[in-house]
Amino acid sequence: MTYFARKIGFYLVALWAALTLNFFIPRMMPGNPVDTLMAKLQQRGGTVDPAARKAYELLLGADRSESLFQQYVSYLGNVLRGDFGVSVSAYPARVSEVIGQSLPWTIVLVGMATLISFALGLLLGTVVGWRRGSWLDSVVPATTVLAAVPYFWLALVLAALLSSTLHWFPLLGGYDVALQLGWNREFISSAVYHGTLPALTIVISSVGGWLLGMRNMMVSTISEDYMLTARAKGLRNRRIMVRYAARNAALPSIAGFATSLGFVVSGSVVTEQVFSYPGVGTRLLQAVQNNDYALMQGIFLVITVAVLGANLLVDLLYGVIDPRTRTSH
Amino acid sequence: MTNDIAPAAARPAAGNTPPEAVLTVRDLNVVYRTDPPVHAVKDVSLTLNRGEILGLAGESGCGKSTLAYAVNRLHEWPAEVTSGSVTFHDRDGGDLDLLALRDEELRRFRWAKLSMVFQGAMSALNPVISVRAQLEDVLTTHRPGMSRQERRERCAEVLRLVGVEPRRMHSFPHELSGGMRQRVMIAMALLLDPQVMIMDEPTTALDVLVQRGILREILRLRDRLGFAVVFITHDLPLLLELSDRIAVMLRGEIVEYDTAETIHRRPRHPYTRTLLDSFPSLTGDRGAFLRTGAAARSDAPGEEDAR
Amino acid sequence: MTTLEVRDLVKDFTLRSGLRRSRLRAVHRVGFTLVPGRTVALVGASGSGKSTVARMIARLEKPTSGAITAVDSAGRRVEDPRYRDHVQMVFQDPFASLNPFHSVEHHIARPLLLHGRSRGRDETRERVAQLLERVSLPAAAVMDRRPHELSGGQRQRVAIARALAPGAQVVVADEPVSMLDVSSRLGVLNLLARLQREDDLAVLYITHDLATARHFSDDILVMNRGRVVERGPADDVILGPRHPYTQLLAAAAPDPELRGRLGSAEPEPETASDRDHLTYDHFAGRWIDVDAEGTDAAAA
Amino acid sequence: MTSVIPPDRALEESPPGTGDGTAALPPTARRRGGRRALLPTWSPKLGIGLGLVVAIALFGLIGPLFTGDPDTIRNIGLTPPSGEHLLGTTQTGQDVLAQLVHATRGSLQIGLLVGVMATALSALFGIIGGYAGGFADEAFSLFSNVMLVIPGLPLVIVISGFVPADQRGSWTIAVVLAITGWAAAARVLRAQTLSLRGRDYVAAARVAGEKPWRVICVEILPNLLPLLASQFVFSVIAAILNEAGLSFLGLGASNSSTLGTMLYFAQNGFALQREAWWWFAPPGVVIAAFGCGLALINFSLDEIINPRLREAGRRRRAAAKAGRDTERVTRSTAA
Repeated sequence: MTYFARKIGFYLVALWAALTLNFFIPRMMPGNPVDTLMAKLQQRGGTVDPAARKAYELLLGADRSESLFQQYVSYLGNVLRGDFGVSVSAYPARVSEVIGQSLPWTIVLVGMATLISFALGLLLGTVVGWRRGSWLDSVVPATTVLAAVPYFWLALVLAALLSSTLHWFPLLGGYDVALQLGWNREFISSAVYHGTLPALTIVISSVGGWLLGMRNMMVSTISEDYMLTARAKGLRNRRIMVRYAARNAALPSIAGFATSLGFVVSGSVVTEQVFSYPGVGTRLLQAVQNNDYALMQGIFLVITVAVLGANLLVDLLYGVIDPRTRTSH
Repeated sequence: MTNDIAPAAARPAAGNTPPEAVLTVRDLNVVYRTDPPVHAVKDVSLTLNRGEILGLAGESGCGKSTLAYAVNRLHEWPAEVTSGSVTFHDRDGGDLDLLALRDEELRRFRWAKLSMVFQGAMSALNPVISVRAQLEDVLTTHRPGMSRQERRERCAEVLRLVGVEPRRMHSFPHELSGGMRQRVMIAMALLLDPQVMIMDEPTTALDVLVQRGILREILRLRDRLGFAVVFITHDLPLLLELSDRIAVMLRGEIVEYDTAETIHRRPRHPYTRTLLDSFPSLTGDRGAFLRTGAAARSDAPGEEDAR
Repeated sequence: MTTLEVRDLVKDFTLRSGLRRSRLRAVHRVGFTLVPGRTVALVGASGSGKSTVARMIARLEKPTSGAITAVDSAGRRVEDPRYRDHVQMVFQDPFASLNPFHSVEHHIARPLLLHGRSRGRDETRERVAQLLERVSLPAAAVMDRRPHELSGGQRQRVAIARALAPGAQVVVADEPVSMLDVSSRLGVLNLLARLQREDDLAVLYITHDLATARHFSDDILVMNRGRVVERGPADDVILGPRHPYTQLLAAAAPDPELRGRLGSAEPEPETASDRDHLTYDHFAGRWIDVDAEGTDAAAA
Repeated sequence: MTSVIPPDRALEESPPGTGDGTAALPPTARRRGGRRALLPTWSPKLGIGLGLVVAIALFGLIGPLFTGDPDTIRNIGLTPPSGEHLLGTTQTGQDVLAQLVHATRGSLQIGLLVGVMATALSALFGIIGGYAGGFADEAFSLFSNVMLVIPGLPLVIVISGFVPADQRGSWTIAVVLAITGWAAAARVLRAQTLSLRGRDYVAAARVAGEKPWRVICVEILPNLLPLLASQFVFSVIAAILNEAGLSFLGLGASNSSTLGTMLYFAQNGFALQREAWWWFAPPGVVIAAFGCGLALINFSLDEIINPRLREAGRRRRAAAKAGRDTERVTRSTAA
């Protein structure tokens, strides 16, 4: 089980690195964010009591009374308690509340879209790779166009086509604002309806990468000796394709999930913005535009933790499906 | 040579009963449709008798593997059988024209009548599914009527036959040693009680001692179960000791085809002699390969092609 | 006269499994000497540690303990910067030991230049051509080719020329013919033997094949699981093996003369033996326990 | 492959250096290798890819010489394409074509800049770590893996958010994009370097007495070239896409105009709602075409790196050729 221990250890290190990065970025940047922040806060009618100022100084590194190390320790303490401070753009809400409201939207949207595109990509890649040398090979270069299209531009085009012109889908938002938030059928179907277009954008843009990777691995796998054994054994084609070729060819795609997930998450941040989707991507942008540094940092951390978590899950899954990871030599 | 353990019928050279063919290859031609085309197998005719071990000797690229794969139609594009016939004579009577079988018939034929053992058992076994799953695969496909319990028992039985503990079936290939993997491969080949087994360099990658153990196993199983073996290797001395008859291949053609005894004592084709001379005898005299004196000048290249 | 002395060579590999570490002893107290004009064969199965010995002598691995001392013709110890002039290696797989990117000339010219054996473009080309002729390759036709354009045997000849380029006195040949086609093996072995005679080289021939070891070397050391289990003149070791492991190896070599023994009641060999840790030394004519006596006792 | 030379000559007496060996040489250039193997084989894919990339590069390079000032404001807002304005005008009457030409140049510049920097970083961490092994490798590898799992664009957004707009220059953006974009390539390069380091020819170079830097530069690096090229192409695509995303969000370099900033203005000028497709469509088409061209080039590079993919391509061409003589019973591929 050392594989699992190693993986968990790695993600702890990565988490620590992200936290540390988050701590040092505002301290290394030019300008005085605290003053900008305070000015913003006063505009919003917030009271600038010394305690609030102190908290921001701690977060952004303008506090000179404490040593860097002391600041670092208190910062870690705050983060571990889930305390990211007060949001300026959504004053007087706390950052954790703001994130709490928008995170589920993103997780469901990006999670579903990624799963769909991953499954679709592997499936299509399996078929295209299995029939290598047929006309399907000419489909492969076409998928690169999809991968090369910027997410947000595809979102714009889809919106122009399917919303503005054809009126199939709503242009903006995550649900019908006339509805009450809640777990009822009406609300959920509205959310699905609103989420289709952003999800479609993510799926279209990312499916090509999965397809191509899977197809190339299928082609490599097909010339392996165990494929010859499988054919000599008189197994049915479908069984050979699934249990022998695809089973092995999918492994690198799963191992490379981390790389691809980063791209998808990056893309979805911008996509959310195009559709004014009520997720963390849109929130992040609002935070940047309003100099809401606390919210910015909070969202960055939450996105990072979510990505790390997803990768950890995938890595653990990989450990289960590839027996070779279980015995280290 | 004499062999008092093998049943007489299984050893054509030993018994009085006329040998009965199990596989006949007639004028087989295989061409690689590359540019320029390569004629990999040229007008090859062979007869494999029931229960015999036929050695196929030759260097890399001589077409011996191509020939073996074409028999079972395992060759893939750009290899193509251009002419000739391969006929399988079933134990229960009835001949099968292997080159004319439709895809589904061919699939049913494979492994049930003719199974194979490949060189790199490391790569010939699927690395991510267990040995048991790979053994049972064969049974679920070819014997759909078998119950789970029966399948499990049959797998354990063949593993015991090749001297592998049945509990090893839960292992994955990378957890087994090279010799063990090759034994598993042979066990797998035995599952459906085939009449012919084609072995493509089954012991080449193994250490001498492990190789010896496996060869002994193959002979023992052949004597007991009576299948015929096509044994492919570049190691002629090994074939001389192991097989009943030997075909020597050079550039796609069979240049000599005779009993092991004759090839050992009276090789006719110069290439056969070259091959024989290439293997110094362990205990015999230093022959053409003397490293001192005049013969040592024989180091000039006059060699083979790149592999 | 000795040209390379190996004493008490030990190599441990550290295996890491998570945070646990374990040691694997690949080579255990191996010692021998190489003499100009003579070939010593190191015979064993894969994993016996024979290749590790070769790689340590070629300084590709650091010994855990023990000493490898090179001595030049005047009897002086060869110190570090010149060690590689003195000791060279031929690798097992000629398809892997030549860089596909570079020409044949590059492979031989580099060691010539590195070891100050030639200067300038023309002289180097001249020397490369000479070396290629020495390994019986047509220099003009081969020089500008790339490795993939040559056959296995030809590639191995280039590799041998490369090993000769620095003017080495000791050549370690690690399974030099096991990856070659059968019919080109003897040619390459005979070439090595001729070069050895001409240059009075000391050769360490690493192989798993008892027959070529017998015919191409003067002395044989048999290794099993990191230990030398038997040593002596080639014919003594092969024709009169004393250690059970050597006996097993000799019995396992295919021999057409013994046709029929395979299927018959040939007994299953037992691999474990109470003499596993002992070395039978044909020079001394007795069993030696290197753990108790050290390798000096064995090096007759 | 069949033998070219009768092997029965192996034992024949033949004095060294006679012309005998010449005949033993197989015909040249039967298989590709050496330097030629580093060049992609010509294929329609490669042709189209190179064509797209060259065309767009020329468009951005010499285009500005033929178009007017992209910032000229006219009182003909949002006119559709016409003879005078080939791609119409923006909300403020600026010529879209002129803007597109300048923006293409900006995007290419930043893509190239980031591509070079990211590839250099990945080579540094991947190749040197992979060759050195031991602690350096462990540390470099851990570092690149951590950089890999931290999502890039959110990090860039946060960094951009902290830098005041007037201090966000092209270089700042390029450096930030390079720092967040090298890790994946480093991982690939490290794996390949590890594999090359274990090759016998590297060991042989060490035995010959080559210095480590020379082993890396002369023995290992040339064999990594196709991979490096492919990683470079990838990072250029990624950089152009990410920069466009950043500019689209209004977080790009303040002093530059790129395809992303064009889209930013189009979005803020409600080009979508006003159905001014000529404004928001062309920048995306240029990005997509350029990325597609680079990806097609990468296909050819992939075939060098992984010869099995090349086989698949050859198989298809050959199959098409063989299809003509159908009277032969093709008994192959039972599968």
